[in-house]
Amino acid sequence: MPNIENEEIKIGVYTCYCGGNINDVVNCDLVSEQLSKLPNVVVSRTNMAMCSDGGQSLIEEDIKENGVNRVVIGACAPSLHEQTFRGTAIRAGLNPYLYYHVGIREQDSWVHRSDCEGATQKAIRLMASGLAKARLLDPLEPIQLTAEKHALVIGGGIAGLKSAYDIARRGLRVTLIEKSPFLGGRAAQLDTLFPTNENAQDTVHELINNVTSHPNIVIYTQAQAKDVNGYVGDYRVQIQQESRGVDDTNGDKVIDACQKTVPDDFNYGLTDRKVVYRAYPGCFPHTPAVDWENYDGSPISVNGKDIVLKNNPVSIPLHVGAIVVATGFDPYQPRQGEFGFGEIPEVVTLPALIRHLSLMEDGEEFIWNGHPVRDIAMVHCVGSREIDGVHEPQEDGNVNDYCSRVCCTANLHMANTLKERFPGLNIYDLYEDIRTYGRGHENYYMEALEQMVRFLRFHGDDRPTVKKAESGDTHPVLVEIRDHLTKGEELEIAVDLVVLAVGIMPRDINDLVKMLKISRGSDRFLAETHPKLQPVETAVPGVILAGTAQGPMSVQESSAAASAAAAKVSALLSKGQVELEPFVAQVDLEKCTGTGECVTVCHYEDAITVQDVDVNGQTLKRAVVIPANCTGCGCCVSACPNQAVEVQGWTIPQYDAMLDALAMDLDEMMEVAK
Amino acid sequence: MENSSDCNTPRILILATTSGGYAGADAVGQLHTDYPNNTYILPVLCPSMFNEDFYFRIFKRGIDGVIVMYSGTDSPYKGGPERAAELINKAYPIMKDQGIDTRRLKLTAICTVCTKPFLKEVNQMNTLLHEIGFVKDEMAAFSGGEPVAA
Amino acid sequence: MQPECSGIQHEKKIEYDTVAHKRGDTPLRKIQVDALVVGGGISGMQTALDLADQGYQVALVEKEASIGGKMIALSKVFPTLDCCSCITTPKMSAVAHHPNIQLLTYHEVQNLNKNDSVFSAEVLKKPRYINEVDCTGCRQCEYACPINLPSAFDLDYGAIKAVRVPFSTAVPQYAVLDIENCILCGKCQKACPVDCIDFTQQSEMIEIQADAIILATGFETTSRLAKKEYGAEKNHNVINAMFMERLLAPTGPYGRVIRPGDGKEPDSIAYVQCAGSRDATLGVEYCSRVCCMYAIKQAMLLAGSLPLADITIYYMDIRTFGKGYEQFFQTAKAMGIQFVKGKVASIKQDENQNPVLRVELIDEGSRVEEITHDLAVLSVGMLPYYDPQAIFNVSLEDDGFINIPQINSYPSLTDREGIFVAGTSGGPMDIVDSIIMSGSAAAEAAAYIESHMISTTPKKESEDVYA
Amino acid sequence: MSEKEAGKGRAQSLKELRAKHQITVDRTQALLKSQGKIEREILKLIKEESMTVPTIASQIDLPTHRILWFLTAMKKYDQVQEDGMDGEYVLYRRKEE
Repeated sequence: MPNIENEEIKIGVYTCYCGGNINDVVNCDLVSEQLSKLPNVVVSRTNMAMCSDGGQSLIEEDIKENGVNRVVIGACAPSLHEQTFRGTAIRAGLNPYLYYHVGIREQDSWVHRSDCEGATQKAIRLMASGLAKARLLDPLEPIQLTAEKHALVIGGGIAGLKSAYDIARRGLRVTLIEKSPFLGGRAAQLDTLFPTNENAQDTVHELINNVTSHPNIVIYTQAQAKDVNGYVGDYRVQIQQESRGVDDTNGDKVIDACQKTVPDDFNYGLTDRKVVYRAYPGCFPHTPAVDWENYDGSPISVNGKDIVLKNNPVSIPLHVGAIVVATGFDPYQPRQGEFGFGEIPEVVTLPALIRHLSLMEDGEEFIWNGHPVRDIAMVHCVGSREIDGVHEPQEDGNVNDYCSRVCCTANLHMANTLKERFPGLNIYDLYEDIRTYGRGHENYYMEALEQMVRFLRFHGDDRPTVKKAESGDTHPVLVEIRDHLTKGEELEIAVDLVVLAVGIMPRDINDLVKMLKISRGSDRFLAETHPKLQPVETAVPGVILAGTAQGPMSVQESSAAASAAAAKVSALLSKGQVELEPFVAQVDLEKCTGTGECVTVCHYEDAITVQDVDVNGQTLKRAVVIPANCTGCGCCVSACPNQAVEVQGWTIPQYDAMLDALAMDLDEMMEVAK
Repeated sequence: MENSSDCNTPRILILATTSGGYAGADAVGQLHTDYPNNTYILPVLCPSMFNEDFYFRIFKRGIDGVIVMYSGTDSPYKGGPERAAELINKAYPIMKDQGIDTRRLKLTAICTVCTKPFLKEVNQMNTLLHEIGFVKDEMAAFSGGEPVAA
Repeated sequence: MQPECSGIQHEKKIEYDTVAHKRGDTPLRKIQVDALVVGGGISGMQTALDLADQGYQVALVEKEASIGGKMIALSKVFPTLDCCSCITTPKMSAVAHHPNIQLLTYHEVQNLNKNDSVFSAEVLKKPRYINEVDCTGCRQCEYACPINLPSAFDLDYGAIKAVRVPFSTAVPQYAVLDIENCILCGKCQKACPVDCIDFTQQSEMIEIQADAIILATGFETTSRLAKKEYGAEKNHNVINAMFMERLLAPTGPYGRVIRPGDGKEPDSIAYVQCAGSRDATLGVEYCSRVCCMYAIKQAMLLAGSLPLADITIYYMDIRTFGKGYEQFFQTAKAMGIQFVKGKVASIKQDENQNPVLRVELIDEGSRVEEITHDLAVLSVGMLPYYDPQAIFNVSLEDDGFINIPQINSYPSLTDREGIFVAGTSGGPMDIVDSIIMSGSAAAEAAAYIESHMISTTPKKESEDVYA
Repeated sequence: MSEKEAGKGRAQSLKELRAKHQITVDRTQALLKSQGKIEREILKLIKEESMTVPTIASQIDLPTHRILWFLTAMKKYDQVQEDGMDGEYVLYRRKEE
């Protein structure tokens, strides 16, 4: 690039005929002639099509041979050809930001066809204002940031595993951290997956095998992020990892010897497990772990020797370019008494029933709370599609007003499984709308209809109620529903078991949300920037979402979202460099007095801060822009009392110069030119 | 270049966001719909960079009407639209102090295909300006009548 | 699509003369890329961008003259109600300008070979009869052309010329000439300021070599004529929801919402849900996923443009399952849009061309009633569009969409190695899901391409993994 | 080559092309002819007076949806403009040249 400091400003002005599109209305030759009289203009030309190869060559030649160092083009909309002409400038050795484009087709000749003279005058004025800006243009360079080719994935469920695998396969390094001692997440607790009916644990284990055997991936279980600093391409993360407590040589012995048990959360409390444990047979890692939260520090006697297990958490520093948040979901936990939950033993959630059936032997009779199960009621939309003001809010005052997406199909999948496994079973399905939307999902609904599952429809503001039957009744539970498939008839169904198809809840990850400075939507799931433009990106560059942390999803949808997240991470990091448009705020240290007004109005974390800066040998408080975090909105520009901040390429002096040109009378303008 | 229309027609400046109003104006062009040619559109990233004084300076130059076509809720900038609105609200009392009709400054959300709203805004402003005349006359009359505030 | 407004023939599948190339007179133009994306709708564009942004070389082949697919024809999009053009056009422009993407519009893949794990596609470049290097997209030819043809972009209810820029936001902005419906009068040639119209242009064959192929060939909607009981053949006031999109779009054929049968502004509009989905009589048993949401969205937009109109949605189940969708549905209910659980058995018409719906009102004990509206909108479903079996040798599922054998763990893999699927060619889905699936396809394809390259992966760190 | 010669050459090549594409050209020409007739009829009707689709249909033997189609086409290409509403129907008028 030629050094243009102190160089005389030589502007080349080009007015495009665009076939006749501009020239039929605007007198382009007159425009060109008038502009040639203005200061700094060394050439002013017209062409049938500036964007054509011939037109572009004219500009190139003028730059190379006539010393043109600023270019103003009047042509079609900048959105069409700005990139084209930036390319022209680069080819000719001129900084592309020293060219300015004026739209005189869409905004002039095409909208003032009835007044050629007026349109011509307007073109002159618009071009003159472009010229005024061009005089004040500075060469700019895209912002280049070095990117660490290494990503951190938070969460070891389907979404975390899948995105880690895909990022690694792309050739980048991955560190995956999982809060619990075992990988697999919620999917490992499922039995078979719709729509393929494949075994869930097989699918999870295949993915775990892929991840653990991939050379680019490092995994830390029992690990959490404790501190995050930096920005896209350059994040510094502190990981804290708890001790496993036991190892492969003594693990099984310690489990055998351990006496203390707690409700097993893997089985939703249906069974107990020891505080030194494996989540389930075949879990990964195979090494048992200590549940530090519930282990009270008392000695465990192994082979006559008392062992006290010790947790010595270690801190691991990481340097990564991007962070994938795949922290997953929790199933909705019904309130005490909601549909009888917690009060009537014959009320169970769908995820718990899935575990219960997994623990049963094949051919075993279906017994619940001591009674054989003959009649079941399954209730949809528990903890989903709640209406503010109708349904009782949760402790934090919220209702789940969203649809949880997976429960309809999961519930019907369960109904069909039950019918197949226990043929005499009678099932009532209580629903508001059946949402078997996905590929193959409708088949579960049709199968349930064929299997004679009995459907009853309630209205969202009038949900069924569940109560304990009188002792001595045929069934332990009664469900009351106003069924709108039979003219709103009030029905009372006597059943042995009530299954609640509970929804998907956002996890309590407040610390992480704060640490990463990301935000939640009104549904309390993590918020993407835009569902179509940036569907897995957060407002924080380099922090990407994967899976159900973002909202309800099926296994299939979590996998897809995780891969999409991997594609974004790869796009950010694979070049080892992040390139951004140079239109960001810039501080004039001479003018800045460190008031901090700019910081107050800025909505972006760490885009502009007040720091100690060396100015002419003195250490002073001055505003400092971190270009990586700045979007160039200019809020800080208007806030600065000293006019010390400008957005590069869009400065207030440039606007003032353009406005001066627009405001001038044309003959006055020509007078000035003389 | 002497032309009656040049000095006898009020001038409208349109500050239009590249992600909204500027593209909307291009869409009007695509439809070949005529509108008054006393309109000058300048692209902006986000009008949150213009403080209240900037608007006052525009009127002082003799530009008679300003339409700020921002992206509203479609804006890619967090907090930008809100701040732009806030600053324009601050400009109104200054305009009043100087005897400038506040209807000369208007903030409106225009998206990339808002062709009808674009035309409506331009035509409304144009009608208004023809009704209330030039800003220079307004300011002159005001400072002639009463002392000008500092 | 059937012509509905005139006896005009749509561009048929033309057998282009490719013999010259087969004889080897001219060497084939060859393009070598990492990935070939087939289809330039939202999924194809997103996949191409997601691959190109990762640094891969991509060729995107689109059979139409512009990219943008079905999405660019829509009005606003749920659940954000963003104007659709504002979301689509920047992506179209990004595809056209991306240094790693070669955009080939008006091209079609005709044959595919695989040698040493590299695909080689024979791609037909159809003649636009326009010299693309010179065309500035000024549309002077279009204004000069004397003939009005039904515009497929407006589902035949709008008009277009035999030579035209496909639509206002088309990318690339080149004119294209429909020689099948041209009288060769030469008026366009005279009008063209850059003399770029060339009636003698021939088709060409090119070869694209790629490691991976992504099929993003999209869907089509159920024909409004599919269900005879709805009487759409005789009644133009029974429309397809896709046409309602055009009525609501600022670029639509009428520039306002009037019914196409006679131009009346409708006071009472009915939506018939599942018109083409969950209907065994049409052989479509699946749910099309998008119809509930688009009907609700259109109802909300209609409430804005026709504030006095009554809008009723007849449905079986409301399936607003996506992020923010249920809340969107509740907002619509609060706005006064009527939701009636009912099956529409048939539609007749009265003497004023008004559709008369025969509805089984399920919430009222399945009472049957005849209800008259001004306009009936069929919430038509998504059907498989392109059959890739012959050329790409991937199999289809029973539903006619591309088979994805490991849908839970590899949701973008077809049953042929190296060929991936994005968007609605792999089953009905909305734009949000299509964009996610495109990212997924790009990630899978990237992993596959990498496995073909010499490994440059870093060594595993010597840290203790399960310390 | 002079402009006249170029024009001649172009006319000649068009003639040859028309012969080559005779079937489609003939079909399209017939269509253009019938289209032109309808368009002229509609334009004549709405030259002096703005009319709605049903009003035009009462004077031209063509279904209402076809009339709307022609109006839509002519509106798009600047021959017809809207001229307010008559009740629930849009009024159309021929655009001044």
